[in-house]
Amino acid sequence: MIHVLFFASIREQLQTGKLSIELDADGITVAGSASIGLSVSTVEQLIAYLASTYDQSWLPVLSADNVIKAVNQQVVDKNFIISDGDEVAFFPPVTGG
Amino acid sequence: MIHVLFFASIREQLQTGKLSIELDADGITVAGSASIGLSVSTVEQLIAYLASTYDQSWLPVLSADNVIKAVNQQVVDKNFIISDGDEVAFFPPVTGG
Amino acid sequence: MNKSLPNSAITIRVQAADFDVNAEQKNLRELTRSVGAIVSFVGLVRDINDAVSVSSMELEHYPGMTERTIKDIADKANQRWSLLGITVIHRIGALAPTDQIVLVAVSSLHRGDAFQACEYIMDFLKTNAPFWKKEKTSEGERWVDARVTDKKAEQRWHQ
Amino acid sequence: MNKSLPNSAITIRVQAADFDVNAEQKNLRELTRSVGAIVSFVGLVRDINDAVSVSSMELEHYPGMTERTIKDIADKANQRWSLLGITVIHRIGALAPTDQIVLVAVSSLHRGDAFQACEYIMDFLKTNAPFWKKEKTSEGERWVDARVTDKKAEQRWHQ
Repeated sequence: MIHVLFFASIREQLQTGKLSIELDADGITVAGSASIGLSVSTVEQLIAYLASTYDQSWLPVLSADNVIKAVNQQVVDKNFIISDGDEVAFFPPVTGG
Repeated sequence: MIHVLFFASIREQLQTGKLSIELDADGITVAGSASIGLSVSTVEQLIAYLASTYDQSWLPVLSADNVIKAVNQQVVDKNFIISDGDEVAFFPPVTGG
Repeated sequence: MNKSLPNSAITIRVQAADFDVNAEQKNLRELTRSVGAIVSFVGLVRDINDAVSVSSMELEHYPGMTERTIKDIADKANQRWSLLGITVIHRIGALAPTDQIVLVAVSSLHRGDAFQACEYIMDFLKTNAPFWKKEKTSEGERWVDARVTDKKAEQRWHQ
Repeated sequence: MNKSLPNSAITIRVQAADFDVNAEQKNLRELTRSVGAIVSFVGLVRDINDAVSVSSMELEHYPGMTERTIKDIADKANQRWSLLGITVIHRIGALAPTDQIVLVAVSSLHRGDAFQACEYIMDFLKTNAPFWKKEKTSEGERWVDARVTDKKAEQRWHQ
């Protein structure tokens, strides 16, 4: 299982705050659905998978240069390899403080 | 009249916190005493006058390099010219804050 | 450099409730009687941002990652300077102009360390801790944009 | 740069009584709803100074010149940075370890100005305002020596 989180303007654009993806031996499946057999290993591949599964409009939103990717609460780049059980988050530049 | 103030370790060394000196046309007199006719115009000359009038041990105390001189609450050097009515202060390096 | 500040001397809280600067400074003063300096930064909601009037804002965050990021920043500050205590409190939820948003308070023996560390922590919190502000303004709602000046403030510390 | 901070936004007090950081910050927040940042420095009496245990201290000052010197420092800070308010409170008389000695609180739109100005004011107060500390220690009474590091901290700002 991979937990995917979206925050702030990204959450609003996708109209989704979180979702889970089931990983099986062959690749990944959307939770509760059958496996679609697409191989996902990097953050970039996860974005492509999410767009193909949910909505192609997600691709430009999640691929934008300024979108920050975090795996297990550490910032990573798009080539970071995701493992089963990981928490993957997408968010815009931070504006706290 | 010139008002002279001493603070902190200088006040303790001289065992005096303040004194007043009467200026007259010829020079200065200690308040309540007769004029001694010594010409005083700079801070350095005031120090010499104070030592000759009160105690020669005041000369090295007030002439020490690290003693700060202030006239009318502004830091000055030993060549600053004193005028009637001035407040002249001597104190060690400051240690507040 | 003191690299041994115990975890108990680092306090990090993310909360909806307001904070009390006196109480937080008192905690830092009670950690050790050797504290000579406390530097505090308080960030406030301004009534005007980018020339638009702000009536209120909503602060969203990434639970868990915010605390973890701030702890990491505090640890790095503690390695870089000689510190006695660090307290960081960041509010979330609905806030109005003049409300307190964030407190960074740092104690040390001598003031230079506390000044540097406090500014360092704020600069990295601003650019790294996952909080987002959404303002309600006279022109509608908007997400606040990240500032180039904040990124530059952070980058000073890498030099 | 904002060179027009009104005198009413600069508060300077020399007093025996303790001060309340919350109350002073509240005053700065009420000056204008545009305040985005408040940086505060609090100096405290330490229990050990130069390796000797301190039981209490007496703070002497030059009445009038202290206030005048601090006002001059605050005016210079106000010319150098864009500030909204400055509060400086310095205590005199008998103080014990962990007691608050001095508060410098500076408010501004953006934090960089407040951080710089707060440290600037402290650095010049330390080397120019006529206060003197006399400590009661385990080895008797002694006047505190001025620190070379304080003079160096001031000199940074002349560069």
